[in-house]
Amino acid sequence: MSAVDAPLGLRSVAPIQSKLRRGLRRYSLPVIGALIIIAWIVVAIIAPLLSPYLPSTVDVTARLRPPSSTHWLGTDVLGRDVFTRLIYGTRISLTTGMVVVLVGAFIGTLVGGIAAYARGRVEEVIMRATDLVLCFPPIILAMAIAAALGIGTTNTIIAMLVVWWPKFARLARSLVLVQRSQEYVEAAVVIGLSPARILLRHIIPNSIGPLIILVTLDVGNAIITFAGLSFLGLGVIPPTPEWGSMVSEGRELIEQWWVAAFPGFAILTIVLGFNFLGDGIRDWLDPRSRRR
Amino acid sequence: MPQYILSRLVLLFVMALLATLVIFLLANMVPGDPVLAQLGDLAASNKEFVAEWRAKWGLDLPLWQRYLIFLQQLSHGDLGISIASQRPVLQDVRDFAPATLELASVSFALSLIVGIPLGIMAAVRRDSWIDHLARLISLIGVSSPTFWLAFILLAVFYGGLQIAPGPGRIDSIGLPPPSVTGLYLLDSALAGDWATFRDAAAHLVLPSIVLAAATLGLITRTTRASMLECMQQDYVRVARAKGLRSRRIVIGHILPNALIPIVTLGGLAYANLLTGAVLTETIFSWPGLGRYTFRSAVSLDFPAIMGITLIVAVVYLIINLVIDVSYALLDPRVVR
Amino acid sequence: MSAQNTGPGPILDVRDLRTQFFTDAGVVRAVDGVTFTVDAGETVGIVGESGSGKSVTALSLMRLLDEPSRIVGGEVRFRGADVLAMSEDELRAIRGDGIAMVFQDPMTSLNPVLRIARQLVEIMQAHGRFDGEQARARAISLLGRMGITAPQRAIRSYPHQFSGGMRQRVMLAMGFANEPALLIADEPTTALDVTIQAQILDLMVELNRDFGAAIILISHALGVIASVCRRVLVMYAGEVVEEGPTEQVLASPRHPYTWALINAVPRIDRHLPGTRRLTTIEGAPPDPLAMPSGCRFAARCPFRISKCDEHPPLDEVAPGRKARCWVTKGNEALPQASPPPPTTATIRPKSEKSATEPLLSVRGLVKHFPLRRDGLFAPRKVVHAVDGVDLDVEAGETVGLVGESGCGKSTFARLVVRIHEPTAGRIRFAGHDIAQASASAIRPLRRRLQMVFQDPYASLNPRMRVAEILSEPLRFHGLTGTSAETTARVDELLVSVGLNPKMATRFPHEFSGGQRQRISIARALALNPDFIVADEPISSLDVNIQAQVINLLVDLQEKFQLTYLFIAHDLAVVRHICDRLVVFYLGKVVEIAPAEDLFMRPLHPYTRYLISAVPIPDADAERRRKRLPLVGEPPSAVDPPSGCRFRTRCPIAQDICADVPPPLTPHRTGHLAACHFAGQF
Amino acid sequence: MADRLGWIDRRRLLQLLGVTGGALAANLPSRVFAQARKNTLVLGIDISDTITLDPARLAQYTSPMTVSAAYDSLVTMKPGDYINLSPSLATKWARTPDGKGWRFTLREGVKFSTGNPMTVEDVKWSFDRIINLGDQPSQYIANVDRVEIVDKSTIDIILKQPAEPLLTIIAAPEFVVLERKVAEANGASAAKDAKTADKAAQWINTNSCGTGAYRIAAWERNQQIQLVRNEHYWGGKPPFERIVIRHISDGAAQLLAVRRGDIDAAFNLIPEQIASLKGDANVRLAPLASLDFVYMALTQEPEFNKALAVKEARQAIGYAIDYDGIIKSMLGGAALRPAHFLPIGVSGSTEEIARQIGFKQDLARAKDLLAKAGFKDGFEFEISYGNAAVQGVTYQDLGLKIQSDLARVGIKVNLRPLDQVNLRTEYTTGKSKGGVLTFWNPPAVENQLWAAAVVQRVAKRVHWTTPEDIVKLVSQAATEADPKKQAELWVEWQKQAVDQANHFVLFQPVYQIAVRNTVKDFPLTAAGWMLDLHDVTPSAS
Repeated sequence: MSAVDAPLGLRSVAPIQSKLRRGLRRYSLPVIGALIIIAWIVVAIIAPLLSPYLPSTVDVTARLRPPSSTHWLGTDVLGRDVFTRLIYGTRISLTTGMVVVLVGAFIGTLVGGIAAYARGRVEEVIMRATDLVLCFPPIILAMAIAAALGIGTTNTIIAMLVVWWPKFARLARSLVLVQRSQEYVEAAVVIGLSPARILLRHIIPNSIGPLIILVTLDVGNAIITFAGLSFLGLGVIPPTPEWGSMVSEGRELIEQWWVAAFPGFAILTIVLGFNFLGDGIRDWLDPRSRRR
Repeated sequence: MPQYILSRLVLLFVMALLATLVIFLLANMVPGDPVLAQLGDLAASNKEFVAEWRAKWGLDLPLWQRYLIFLQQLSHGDLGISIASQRPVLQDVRDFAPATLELASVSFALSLIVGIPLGIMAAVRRDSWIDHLARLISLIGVSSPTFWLAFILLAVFYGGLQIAPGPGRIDSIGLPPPSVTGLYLLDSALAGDWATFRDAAAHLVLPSIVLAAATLGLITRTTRASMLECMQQDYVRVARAKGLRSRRIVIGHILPNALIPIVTLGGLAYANLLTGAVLTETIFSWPGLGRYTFRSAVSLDFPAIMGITLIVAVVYLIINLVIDVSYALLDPRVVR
Repeated sequence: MSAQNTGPGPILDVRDLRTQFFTDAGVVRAVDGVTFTVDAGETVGIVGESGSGKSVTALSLMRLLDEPSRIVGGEVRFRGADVLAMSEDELRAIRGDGIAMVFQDPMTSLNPVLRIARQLVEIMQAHGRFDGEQARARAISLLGRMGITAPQRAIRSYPHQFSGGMRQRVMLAMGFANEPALLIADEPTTALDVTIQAQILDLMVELNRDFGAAIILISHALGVIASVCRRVLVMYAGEVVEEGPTEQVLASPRHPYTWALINAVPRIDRHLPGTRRLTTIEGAPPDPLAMPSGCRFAARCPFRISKCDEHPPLDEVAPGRKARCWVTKGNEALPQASPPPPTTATIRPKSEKSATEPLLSVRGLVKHFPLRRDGLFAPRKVVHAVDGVDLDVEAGETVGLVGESGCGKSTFARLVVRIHEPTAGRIRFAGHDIAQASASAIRPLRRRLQMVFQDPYASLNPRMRVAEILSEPLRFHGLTGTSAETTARVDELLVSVGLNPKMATRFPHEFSGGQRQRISIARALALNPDFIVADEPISSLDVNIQAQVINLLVDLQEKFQLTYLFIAHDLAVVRHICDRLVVFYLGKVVEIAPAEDLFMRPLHPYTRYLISAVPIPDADAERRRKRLPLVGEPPSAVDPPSGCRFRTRCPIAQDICADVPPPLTPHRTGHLAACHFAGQF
Repeated sequence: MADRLGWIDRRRLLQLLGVTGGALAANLPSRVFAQARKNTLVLGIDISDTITLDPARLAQYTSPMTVSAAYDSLVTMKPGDYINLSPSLATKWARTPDGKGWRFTLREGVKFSTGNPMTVEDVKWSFDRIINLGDQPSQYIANVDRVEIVDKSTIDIILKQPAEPLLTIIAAPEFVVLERKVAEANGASAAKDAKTADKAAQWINTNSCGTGAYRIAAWERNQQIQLVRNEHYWGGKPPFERIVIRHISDGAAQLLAVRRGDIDAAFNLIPEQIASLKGDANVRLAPLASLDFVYMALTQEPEFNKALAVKEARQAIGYAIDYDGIIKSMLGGAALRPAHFLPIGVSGSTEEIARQIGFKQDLARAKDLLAKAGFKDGFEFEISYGNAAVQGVTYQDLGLKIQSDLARVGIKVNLRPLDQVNLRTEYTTGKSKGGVLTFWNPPAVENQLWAAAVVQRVAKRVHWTTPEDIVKLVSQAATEADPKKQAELWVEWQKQAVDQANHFVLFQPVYQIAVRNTVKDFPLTAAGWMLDLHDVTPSAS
C-alpha cells in the first residue's frame, strides 16, 4: 500500500535528500556498530597472533613501562603487557556479556511469556517476583551471591542473571499481551491450536523484534556491569585478563594512566558498538522511522 | 486515589519485608563469620570471646529467631547495631545517605536539565547536526563505564590540568557546614557560608557528571523518542491547523504529552542513582550510601545489610509509587 | 474559469495542484493536477477510495503536509492570495482563521492532557480575535451551539471524559471558533457510529446554513456526501475524474468509476429481493509509483474503448458537470448496473425448516469482563459486555448482528467460537454444549465452527507465508496426510477465494486489504466448516472491495452450504445479505426479525433510529428524508441503566421501563422485540 | 609553582583541548584555606577502618594514632627503640616488692584537658574499665590480675603469671588514662557490669578526657577527626592549635593534596606515587619502618593437600619465591624482610640475622627439595587472599607474583580471591586448604606476643602440632632478663620456625610518608600508633 499518511513533523518543507544519503544515514550507525563488534571478535579469536607476549607473564623488573614500541600500551604493576592483556580480555568480556544477556533473555522471555499467557494468579506471582528482584540493592545481591558461592566468572554470571531476567520478563509480558489480543492469535485459537503452539509459533516470533533490540543494547550493558563487578573485585579469578579488573589495578596510577585508560577505552568501544547496532536495529524495526 | 495509595503502601511494606527476608537467607548462606573479621588476631582465636561477640549480635540464635528479632526491632523503628561500625545502622544511614542524596539529586538534575532540552531539540530538528550530536552524546554516555569515566575525568581535570577539585565532598582541609540536612549545598547556603558552598559545588562537578552520563543518555534518548512519537499524533496536526506557532506547539502541546513516559524513566533512573552509585562513590571517595553498602556487604555486616536492603527497597518502591501518582497527575486519562 | 473575477467569486481556487511523496521506493504522485473552486458558503464533497488522494488534497490546501511529501506545483488561492507562496507567518494567519479543518479521528485529534477550554480558547487567542475572557465566553456558547449539554462544565473537562461524538462536536466548535470562510472536514464521521454520524452530519448542514462558511467534506461514503454537499468531486488515483451537482452525479454518473462506486454499495432504501450479489469492478487502483500513461481507470473499466490509452482531460460534459472520460465525452449516460449472476445454481436450504435442532443455540449467554481493581479494598468493577442473550441459528441461514460499537456484538461472536469463555449461559453447537467445555473437548468441533475477522492486517500472522497460514489448520487437525496433499488443498483453497495459487509463497504484507481478507476467508474454509462467524469482515475495506468480498461470501455459502453469523455495523450491507437480523444494544438483544420485516416494520424504537440514521447515496432521497434525531450516547456498560437499557435515550420511555427489563417477546412470526411499547413509536 | 604540575604540561594540554579552565578553577577555594591554616596540622590518611576512639575498645589500625594524641599511657616507646621503654605518665617503674607485678610512680602535676589534676584513682579506674569492659584490649592484658593503689602517686599492677611481659604491652594507646569524673558523667563505667553499664562509647568517640597534647573535638565518620590543643598539657604548649586527620581514601588524592599543600602529610601513597614526589622541593619522604609484615601461611594438613604436608615441599616454596623482586621492584625497595615473625628492629631480629637464617630465592635448591619431597614434577595448591593492599601492593599482585615464581620450579598455584570475612573465617578456623596471604600488625611491641602466636594459635591454623621444646623456647626467651642472651634465644627460635616452613614473611614495609616541609619534626614510630602526634612541630618559616 502506498504511504498515504505522511508522518507529520513540524517542518512543512524539508530538504529532500537523495536516496543514497538517506540509506547511508540510516545504516551507517548499525554498520559501524557491527564492524566494531566484529573487529573485537576477530581480535578475541586471533589474540595469540597479535602479541608476542602471554597475558599472564609477570616480569616485575619491567613494571609500569609507558607505551613504547616493545609494549604498545605499556606494562602494568607486574610488568605484564597491557596490550596483550587487553586483547585477551576481549574474550571474557564478550562471552560474559553475551551469556548473561542471552540466558537472561531466554529465562525472562519464557517467564514473561508464561505470565502473559497464563494471566491470573500465575501472572501476579511472576510480576511480583520481578518487582522484588528490582527493588534489591543490586550490589548487595551480587556480593551476597558472590560471597556465598565464591568469587569467579561463573558465579558472577549467576549473580548477574538473578538481577537480569526481570526486565526481559516484563518486556516479554507486555509484548505477549499486545500480541495476545491480536486477531491472528484469536484465529489460531479458533483453529484449535494448543496454547504452547500459539505461544511459540505465533506470539513469540511476532514479539521478537523489541526483544532483539533489547538484547543487542543490553549486551553492552552487561559488559559494563560485569566489568564494574570485576572492578569491585567480584569478577574473574586472576590471572585471567579482564578489562574491569585491569582498570581497577590501574585506578590509583594517575601518572601511569595507560594501565587503566586503555582497558576502559576498550570497554567503551565495544559497548558503543553494541549500542550503535541496537539503536540501528531499533530504527530499522520501527515502522515509523522505516518510512523515512 | 487515597484508596489506591493505601493499598500500594500495604503492598510496598510486604515487598520490602520480603526483600529483607530473601537477603537475610542469602547472606546466611555465606560460610564466613562477620565477627571474626572484626576481631583482632588474638581475640579471634579466643573461642569464648568470639562466642560472646556472636551473642552480642544474636548470631548464635537460630535463623528464624534472628529474623523475628529483626522484625521486632523494626516495629520499634530500630534497625539494630552494625557489626562493622558498632553503632546503630540508622545512624550510619543518616550519616551516609545525605552525601548520596546530594550527589544523586545533582546528577539527576543535571541529566534532566541537559537531557530533556537536548532530546527535544534532537526530535524537533530531526536528522540535523544537533540530532546527531545528541545521539552521540547519549550513546557515549550510556556506553562509558562509570569507573573508567571517573578515572579519566580525575586524571585529566584533577591530575593533569588541575582545574577540578579532587575526590571527597569538600576540600581536604575544609570543614563541612553545620549539619542541618547533611546536604552540604543546602547546609552551607543556610549558614550563609558561600566559600564552602562554592567548594561543595565544585566537588560535585566531576562525580555528578560521571554519575549523570548514563542517565543523561537515557533521558535524551527517551525524550527524543517520546517527542517523535507525540509529534506524529493527530492533535499536533490539529494544532498546526489552528495556526499556532511552532514553539507553542512544541511546548504547549507536544511536551506535556511527551513528558509522561519520561516521568517513569526519570523516576526509575533517580532510584538507580540513589542505590547504584557504588562505583562513582568509590572512586571519588564520596562518603555515601553506596560505599557503605559495599562495605557492609564485604564485611557481611548482617544488621547493616538488612537495614540497607529495607531502606533501598522502600525508597525504590516509594519512588515507583510517586511515579504512578505523578502519572495520574500528568495524564488526566489515568483515573484512579 | 472566467468567473474568477466576477462578483464575490470563489473563495478557494485550486489549480493544477500537484503533491508528491518522495519515498525510498520512488516518487508517489498522490495529488496529480487537481483543479477546482469553492464558492463562499458552498458545500463541496470529495469522494474516493483510500489512496485516491482526497485527504492529501485537503492537507495540501493548508500546507499541512510534511516530509516526505511536497507540493511540487499548482496554485491554491484563498481569497485571491496564493497559499503556496505564503511565508510561514502568513500561512499561520490563515490556518484556523480563514480556513479551519476537522479531522477524521476525534479520539486522537484533541490533545489528551489539555483541558477543552484551553484548546478552544487557544485558537481564538492565537489569531487575536478575542481576549481571554471573551474567548472563554465564546467557547462556552460555541459548545452549547454544537449540542453539548452543560457547556460550562464541559469546558473544564479533559477530552477523555467525552465520547467520540462529543469530541467531534468540540472539534467543530474549534473549527467555527474564528468564523472561518472555509471549513475542511476530512472524513469527520468515519470513526463514529451511524447514529452519531447522523447527528454530526445534521449539525454540519445547520452550521453551513447559520455561519455561512463554505464546507469541503471529504468522505469515502457517497451517502455522507449526499446528505451534506451540493456539489461533489470524485477522485481516483490522484486525479479528479468527475465533478458536478451531487444529485446529478449520483443519479447518473458520467465516469465509470463513479458508476462503480455507486453500484458497489447496497442501498438501505431499496432492495431487490433474491439478489445478494453486488456490482463490482475487477482489480485495484494503479500502482502510484507507476501510473499508466492513459486513462488511469482503463484497466478496470467495463466500458473501456481503444481511445482510453490516451490520458483523458477533465472536460465539461454538461453545464456544471465535468468528467475525465472518453466514453462519456458527449454526456452519454452509463447503463444501469446488473449484478453478476450466481456462479452455481442457487440452492436455498431455507425452506427445509425441519424439526431438527438448530445448528447453534444460545441461551442466557453472559460475559462480564472484570476491570482492574483500584486498590486492594476497592470493589471490582465489571463490564457487562454480553448480558443474557438467547439466539438460535438454523443450518444454512445467514444471521446478521447489528448495533453500535460497544454493544457486545463482537464479544458475542467470540463467545460463540469460544475465544472467550462465557461467564454464564449455554452454547449448544451441533448438539454439543461448548459453553464451559475444555479446549481439548472443543477441538474436534472447531473444524465445523470457524471465524473470519475484521482487520485484514491484524488477522494474519505477519511472519507466516500464506501457504503456512492455510496449511497449519489442515495439518493440525490431520486433514491432509502428505505434504503434496496439503499443497493441493492450499491451492484449492486459494482458487476458491479467487486468488492465484502461486501467491502461496508470499507473506501477508505483500497483499492488499481485500486480498488478505480473502486469505482470512480461505483459512476459515480450510477445515470445511458448517458455520462461519464473520466479525465485521468488510468494514475496513473500500466499497468496491467490500462488494467483492460480499459476493465471495455469497458464492461460498452457496457452494459449501455454509451458515453465517454476520456481524456488521453497516445496516445496508446486512439487509442485503442476511436472512434474519439481530439488533444488539448494550449487551442485550432488543429485536430479532427477518431482514425485510425488520426494515419495513421495526418494532423497537432503537431499531427505528438505527435505520433512519443511515445516509443514502441519493441526494434527492436524502433531502426528502426526515432523519429521526436520536439524542445522546450509549451509557456505560460498567453500570448499565436499570430496566430497559435503552430507556435513557428513548423518547417513549415510561416509568415501567426503568423498573422492569422488557422481555424479548414474539410480536409477529419470527419477529421478536424487547420493548414494553413495541411498535408504538 | 611550576607549570609542570601533573604528568602533562598544563598549558600545552589546555591549548590542545582548547579548554579554558577558568570557570572551574575559580571555584577552587583551596588557596583561601591555605592562608588560614598556619596553626593547623592536616594529615591525609585513609581512616575508614576507624570505628571507635574509645581506648578501651580500640582494635583498629589507624585509630591508635588519634588516641595516642589525646591520651597518655604510663610508659611509652620512643621512635626507633622498641626494646627500651620511656617514661610517660609514670616516671619510674619497678617490680613490686613481692615480685608479682609492677609498681609505677606517677608523674607529678599532670592535668587533664579539663584542667583537673590526674590522680591515681583515674589510673586505676581506667585499667578497671578496660578489664571489665571485656572488649578486645582486655585480651592483651588478660595476664593482669588486678590494679592496686599504693598511695596517691604510686600504683601496682599485679599479674597472674609474673614472668610474662607487661610493660611493652601497656605502652600501647589502649592502656591510657581517662579522667574518671568526665568519663562517668558521660556514661562510662568501670564496674564489674561495665559490659552492659558502660554507655560512653558515643561520647568518647567524639570527645576525649585524657592528658594528651590534644583533645578530640570532633569525629565525622569517613571525613575527618579534629583535635584541638590541650592548653593544660604536661609536656609544654603543643605547637598546633588544631590537628585535622582528614580521611582521604584515595592515594592519588592524597598525592595531589600534599603537593598542593592542602595536607601536610600523606600516609597512603603507593610506590609509584612516591616516586613521582622525588623531584618536589616542598615535600620530603619520611620513612616509617613499621613492625608490620605480610606473610603467607601454608597449611600442612594432608587432607587438604598431600604435598604441603611434606616439610621439604613447603621449603621448596620458600626457596622459589623471588623476595627481592617483590621488595625491590614492586615496593620500590621500601621494605625489609625478617626471617620469621619477629620484625626487624626487635630483640633478636636484624637485617643481618634475617639474611643468614631466612629463606632466599634459590631455584636449584627448591628443585632438589621438591625431588626430596617426592614431587619432582611439582604439585598444585591454592593461595587465598583478600581484596586489600599493603603499601600499594595488593595481595592479588603478590599472589600473581608468587604464582609466576613458583611456576618456574613446576609448582602450580591457583589463586583464590576471597572476601575478607570468608578469608578470616577460613584462616582463623583452620579451614584454609593451601596458602593464605595476610598481614600481621602487632597490637603491642612484644616479641612474646608474636612468637607465642606462631607456636600456638597460628600453628593451629596451619595444622602444625608444635613440639614441646619450641613452645618452651618461647617462654624461655620471653622471661630471659639478659638482653643479649634473650636475643640469642630469639634467633634460635626463628631458626626452628623457618625450618618448619609454615610461614613465609614476604616483606616488612617501610612506609613512605610524604611530609611537606612546612612540618619540621615528624616522629614516625613503628609502635602501634604510627606517629607521635604530640611531638610534631611546624617549621620555623
